[in-house]
Amino acid sequence: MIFKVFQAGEMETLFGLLSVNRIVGPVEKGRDVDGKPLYDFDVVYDFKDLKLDYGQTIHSAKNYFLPYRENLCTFTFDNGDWQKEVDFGADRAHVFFGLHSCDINALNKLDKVLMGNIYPNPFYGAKRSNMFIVGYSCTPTPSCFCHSMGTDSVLHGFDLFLTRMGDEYFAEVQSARAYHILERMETREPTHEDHLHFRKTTSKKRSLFTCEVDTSDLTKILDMEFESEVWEKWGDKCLSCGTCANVCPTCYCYGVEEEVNMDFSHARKVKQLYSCNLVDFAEVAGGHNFRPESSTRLKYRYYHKHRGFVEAYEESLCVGCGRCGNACLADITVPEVIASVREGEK
Amino acid sequence: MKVNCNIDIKHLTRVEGHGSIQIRIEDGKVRKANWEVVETPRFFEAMLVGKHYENAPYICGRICGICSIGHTLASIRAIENGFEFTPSEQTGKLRILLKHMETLQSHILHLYFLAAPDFLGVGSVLPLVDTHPEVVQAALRLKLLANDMCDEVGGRRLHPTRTVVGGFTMLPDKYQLKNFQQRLKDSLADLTASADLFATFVIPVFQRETEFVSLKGEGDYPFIGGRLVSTDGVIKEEHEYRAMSNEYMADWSTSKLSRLSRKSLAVGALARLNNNFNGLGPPAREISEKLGLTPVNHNPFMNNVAQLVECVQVVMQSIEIIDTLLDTPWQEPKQRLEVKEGIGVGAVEVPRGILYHCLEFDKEGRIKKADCVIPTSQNHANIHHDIEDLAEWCVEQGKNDKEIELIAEMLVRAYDPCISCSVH
Amino acid sequence: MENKLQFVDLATSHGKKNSHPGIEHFEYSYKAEITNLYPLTKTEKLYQIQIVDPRERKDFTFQPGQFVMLELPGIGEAPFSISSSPIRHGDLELCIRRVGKMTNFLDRVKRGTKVGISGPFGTHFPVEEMVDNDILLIAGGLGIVPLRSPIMSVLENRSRYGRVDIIYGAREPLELLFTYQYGMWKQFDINLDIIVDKADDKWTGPVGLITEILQKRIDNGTPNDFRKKTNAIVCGPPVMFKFVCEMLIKAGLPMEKMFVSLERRMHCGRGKCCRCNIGSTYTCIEGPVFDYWSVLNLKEAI
Amino acid sequence: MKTERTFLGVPIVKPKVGFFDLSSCEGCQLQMLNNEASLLDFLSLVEIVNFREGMKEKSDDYDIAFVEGSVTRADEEERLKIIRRNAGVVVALGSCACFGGVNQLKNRFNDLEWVKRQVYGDFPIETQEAKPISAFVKVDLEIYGCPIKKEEVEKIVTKLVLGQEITHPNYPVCMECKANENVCLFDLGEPCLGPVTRAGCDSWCPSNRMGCWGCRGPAPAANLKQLEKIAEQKNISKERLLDRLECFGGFGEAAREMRTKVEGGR
Ligand SMILES: Cc1cc2nc3c(=O)[nH]c(=O)nc-3n(C[C@H](O)[C@H](O)[C@H](O)COP(=O)(O)OP(=O)(O)OC[C@H]3O[C@@H](n4cnc5c(N)ncnc54)[C@H](O)[C@@H]3O)c2cc1C
Ligand code: SF4
Ligand code: SF4
Ligand code: SF4
Repeated sequence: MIFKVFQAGEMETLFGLLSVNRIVGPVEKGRDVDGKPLYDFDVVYDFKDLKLDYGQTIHSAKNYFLPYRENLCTFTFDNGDWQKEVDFGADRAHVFFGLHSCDINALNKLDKVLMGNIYPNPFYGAKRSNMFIVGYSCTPTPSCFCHSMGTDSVLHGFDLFLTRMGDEYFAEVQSARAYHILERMETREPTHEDHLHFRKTTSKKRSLFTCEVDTSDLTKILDMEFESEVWEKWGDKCLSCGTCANVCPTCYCYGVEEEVNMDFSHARKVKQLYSCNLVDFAEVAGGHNFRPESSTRLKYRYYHKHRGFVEAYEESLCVGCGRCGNACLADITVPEVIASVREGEK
Repeated sequence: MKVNCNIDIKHLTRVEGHGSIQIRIEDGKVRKANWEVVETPRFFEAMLVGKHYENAPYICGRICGICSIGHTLASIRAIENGFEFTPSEQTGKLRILLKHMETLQSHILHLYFLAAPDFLGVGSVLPLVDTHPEVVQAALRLKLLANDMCDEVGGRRLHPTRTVVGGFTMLPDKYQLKNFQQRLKDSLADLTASADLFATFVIPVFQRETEFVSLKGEGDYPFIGGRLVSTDGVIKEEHEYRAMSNEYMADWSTSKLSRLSRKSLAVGALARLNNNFNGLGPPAREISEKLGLTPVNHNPFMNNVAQLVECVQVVMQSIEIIDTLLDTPWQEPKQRLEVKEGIGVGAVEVPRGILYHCLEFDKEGRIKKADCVIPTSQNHANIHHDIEDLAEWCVEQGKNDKEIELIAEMLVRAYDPCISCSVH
Repeated sequence: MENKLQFVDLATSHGKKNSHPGIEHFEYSYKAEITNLYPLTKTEKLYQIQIVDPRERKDFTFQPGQFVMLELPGIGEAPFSISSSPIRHGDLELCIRRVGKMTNFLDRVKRGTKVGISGPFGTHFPVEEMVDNDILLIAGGLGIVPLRSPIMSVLENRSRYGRVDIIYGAREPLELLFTYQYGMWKQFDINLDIIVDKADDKWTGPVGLITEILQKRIDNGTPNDFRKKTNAIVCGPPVMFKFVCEMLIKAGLPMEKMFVSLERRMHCGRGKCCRCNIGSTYTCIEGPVFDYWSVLNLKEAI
Repeated sequence: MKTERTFLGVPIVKPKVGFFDLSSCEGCQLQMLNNEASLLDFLSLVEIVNFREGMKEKSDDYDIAFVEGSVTRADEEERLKIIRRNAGVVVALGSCACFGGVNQLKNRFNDLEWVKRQVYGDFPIETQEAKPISAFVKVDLEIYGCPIKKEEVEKIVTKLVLGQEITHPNYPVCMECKANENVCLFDLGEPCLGPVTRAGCDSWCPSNRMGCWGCRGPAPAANLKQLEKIAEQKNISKERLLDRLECFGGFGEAAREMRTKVEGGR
């Protein structure tokens, strides 16, 4: 990998260079009751609006590559016959400015399912192939546990990754596109001191985590505790609202619905991201529901993320961003659920 | 030939709510001429008792599906007055803008969908879709613009979601406002065409001396808050609304009724215009004069024309308001306010006339007593007496029963009554 | 503008290096025509569906047990097992029960209607690997539908298989599917046993549970043959699975020789929507046909 | 009924529809006229034969009756029964018709005489407890919302005309709210019924930063117990939660239970 260093002040230049494209980045969406800022990803027009030192956004950036709602196809009817038209829903490239390593890792995980060998999904692919990603190093928030999930650093899947070191940025350059853009800015080659500084910075970051998840033997423990009563405890709290899946950067499951225009000339097939916590997620013909209780649905969410995905890809489908726990009104958080399952009901 | 007729219209169509007309004329003698309000009461004033004040705008908006914005704003104003809170200038502007758009959408709905079919000799707007497509399209365009703007400013065209005590939950998008301003400017062409269309309508030359009650504006037209005036010279402050509305009951109506200096009074677009003609901007004034409407006009059918004039007025004013909003940076959408024990009145000119909400609170801000005086209820007595006179007038004119039926219906529709609202 | 990122159009990049082969086919459906349809019972109809384009029709191949997604444009899309012989390629038969949004509308369409077909998806019954062996096909209710394809396949290659048994149970005689084919099956030296829960006036066959017939079959066979030579294919409602499979295990049938077809909700058939997951296994990709060992390892499978 | 068109070869009849109003603000009917952009398409889908608020002609020959409002007087009960007799399909339009809507707020006093006196003094006036139309006649389909959402109605009516089964979302408003990437009202210190209210409105209120008032009634798996706990934890009084739960009548028994609790605690 190629490394560069540039002055903090050059950041705006970088933004300027990229701003001929549409830039998506963290912005402030409001303040909570205690006056703390609330962040989310949105289109950024002005460098001043870009809040690079955001702790965590409420939602992930997935709406830009895995929209909550998406047209899968359009039918045009004519004389008893019909034509089907498919549009992958991408018409331009986006710059993602300021993604943390957890979110880039989330993309890498999604790539495995959605761009893997079996039926790669072009709707995702079309957007994914048009992302220019400027990663940005973070400071852990109290609910981050990415280090437990092995996603606190990211090795690929971005164009440029920036780490703040004092008055300067340490840049990991991973694509030719990024390299060419950096060429138009004032940068310098990193020195040995810079390398040491970089390592010190990252190890300091590691020491700041306050939240932990023990993942050792988790797949087996989940199997052993399948009948555990702790699930019911969490199930009692769960609102079956799907919030956790919606804010999650890796939840991708969906439902499909078709609708006909009022004049019967067209119809659409619409995909909507769904959540395994919703009551009818596993209902089948005849009304049989494979997971009628909220506890079984919640359990399934953990199963999918921390067992099934691990089995298939040797990594978990959770990047430890902490969003689902933050957003869950019932305060159901991954670290607490997993800890309680590990301990068993006492 | 002597006029004879027996008209019994149960649940008059193309008006909001349920009312009936009965006219019996025997040998040229009017035996009976009635306006009857049969709407079921819903008891909003009782519902509110014991509720926290933040419920009032939300619940009261549900009094009426057409002027829900007006009701919401009246409740908010009553609460803010009760707590002695003055909203920010920005909030004031946005509220007027929102109310203007409600006025526009409501007037257009009335003029085109409810009133125009009579003048064009059809039963509803539906046949006009084929015979007068351009008229229908213009009406839909204007209504859509007004409704879209209500969505942008108030969150929802019907039962608004952003309007709360203290201000707004959210501000409109400036970029959108700019677009809307352009659409407003473009809409003037449709309004001019509407004026030309209405100029071709034959408006009955019926008159009856009436006392017209409205707010008196000091700048904006029509308005939120201010002094209450009548064409008979009565002037009152907002909190003295009871002295202006004097509600009473009669056995022919489930709605309360009003009177002031005479046996009945009228509110609405015509009343506003009669009291505030000088407040009209030049384009609105011009159209008003062109259509033969100058104060004080006592022909209730002219209320249709007054509504059209107001459409022009609110569009012009909205364009101006947007200019000032675009020129100033956004302030906080909402201010905090102190809950106080007390009583507050909010008077707002809504499409059908002046609307009063009065709320009394305990020290926790729970509602102890509520009173809402609706424009249509203030008009009912006047409609009733108009029908009486109209029957006589029809006898004089030698109209046949078909004609009498139509003209009586048209008269009631001219008031654009909101009956379910009046029997809230 | 040199900083402008170049747009990569996936829809046209097909065939180029790095692009996934057939990625644009994700939403592709073959246009197919309902060439014929007729009711089998009050709630089920057989649909004969032919892919319109002759080339596509010829290229469409499937294995018994696989399913297709059938799309009624604007109405819905749902998975259905292919119920016809694999040698017929894109000339399919689907037997469909009227249960909901899409199937109710499908019930109203006429011959000649154009529908969309995608697939085939999923795993299949390994009939090839069962050559020289006995086959025991056990179906309950609608479960006969996915079994019809392996049955056809076996019929067409009758000499390559040993003893073939079909045990089929339904709630009542009127619900029996494919009645017109029983004679033919028998002619092909297949032992067909049918049992109903509740008889009507005309019914002369046995009444009771499928397991009773199965028990007889097990008792009549030589235990050794049963353990070594028999393959079982089971399909039916979840409760049936449990009883039947447990009985087969008791009789000594190895789990990896028992195959079941599971049903789950599906919205894509392509391992993307997650709706069909059992535990965390995709029924659409790793199933719907599983051997019983896998089923035991799936939490909440039956 | 004449056959006018087909869909996928299936003949589709243009149904005759009527709109009827009982005690209500008539806003839901107006929402139909508020469909400016798609009104003409809507008219091509159905034939409106009875719509008092919009047209003079009326006919009792209709296939689908959309009934707005709740029943609060004996004559409405009668009208409703006649409508039921005439119509093949009766649709409850809006929260008043589905649950009693805001009208049922007067029921909570359990004292109609007091209610009457409060508004009309001693003047005699007729009224009864506000009830949803399903309390009197069989209802084939409910369209929730105060007001109804036109996009949803259009979708539902299209399905109705096509003869398709109609299902409502089984998840709560939160699902849509998160998909709209809103800031959660609880984070802003406001109460919201989104976690327990049936979705379908596309989180209309929360998207405008107004907490949900539950106008669409409970979602099938509504976890009210947990909602109470959440409110408590966020310092939102039971009264405020109750104000919302009982506003539209959808939460019925649960709201009544909570009122007993709240009043007991006072
Ligand atoms: C691999 C597989 C093979 C199948 N083969 C057949 C077959 O050969 N013949 C047959 O009649 N049926 C078959 N089914 C079931 C069939 O897919 C459902 O009956 C159909 O999806 C119902 O669609 P609908 O729109 O009419 O029902 P809906 O109105 O959508 O729903 C009715 C009920 O079906 C459930 N449901 C909805 N979508 C699905 C779905 N995709 N899968 C399962 N349940 C669903 C709903 O939860 C509801 O309870 C098969 C299912 C699977 C998974
Ligand atoms: S875990 Fe929390 S966020 Fe997820 S569905 Fe349950 S209550 Fe909603
Ligand atoms: S955890 Fe649930 S919502 Fe998320 S991807 Fe898996 S199945 Fe879907
Ligand atoms: S958010 Fe709640 S109150 Fe608002 S429209 Fe939706 S369901 Fe009704």
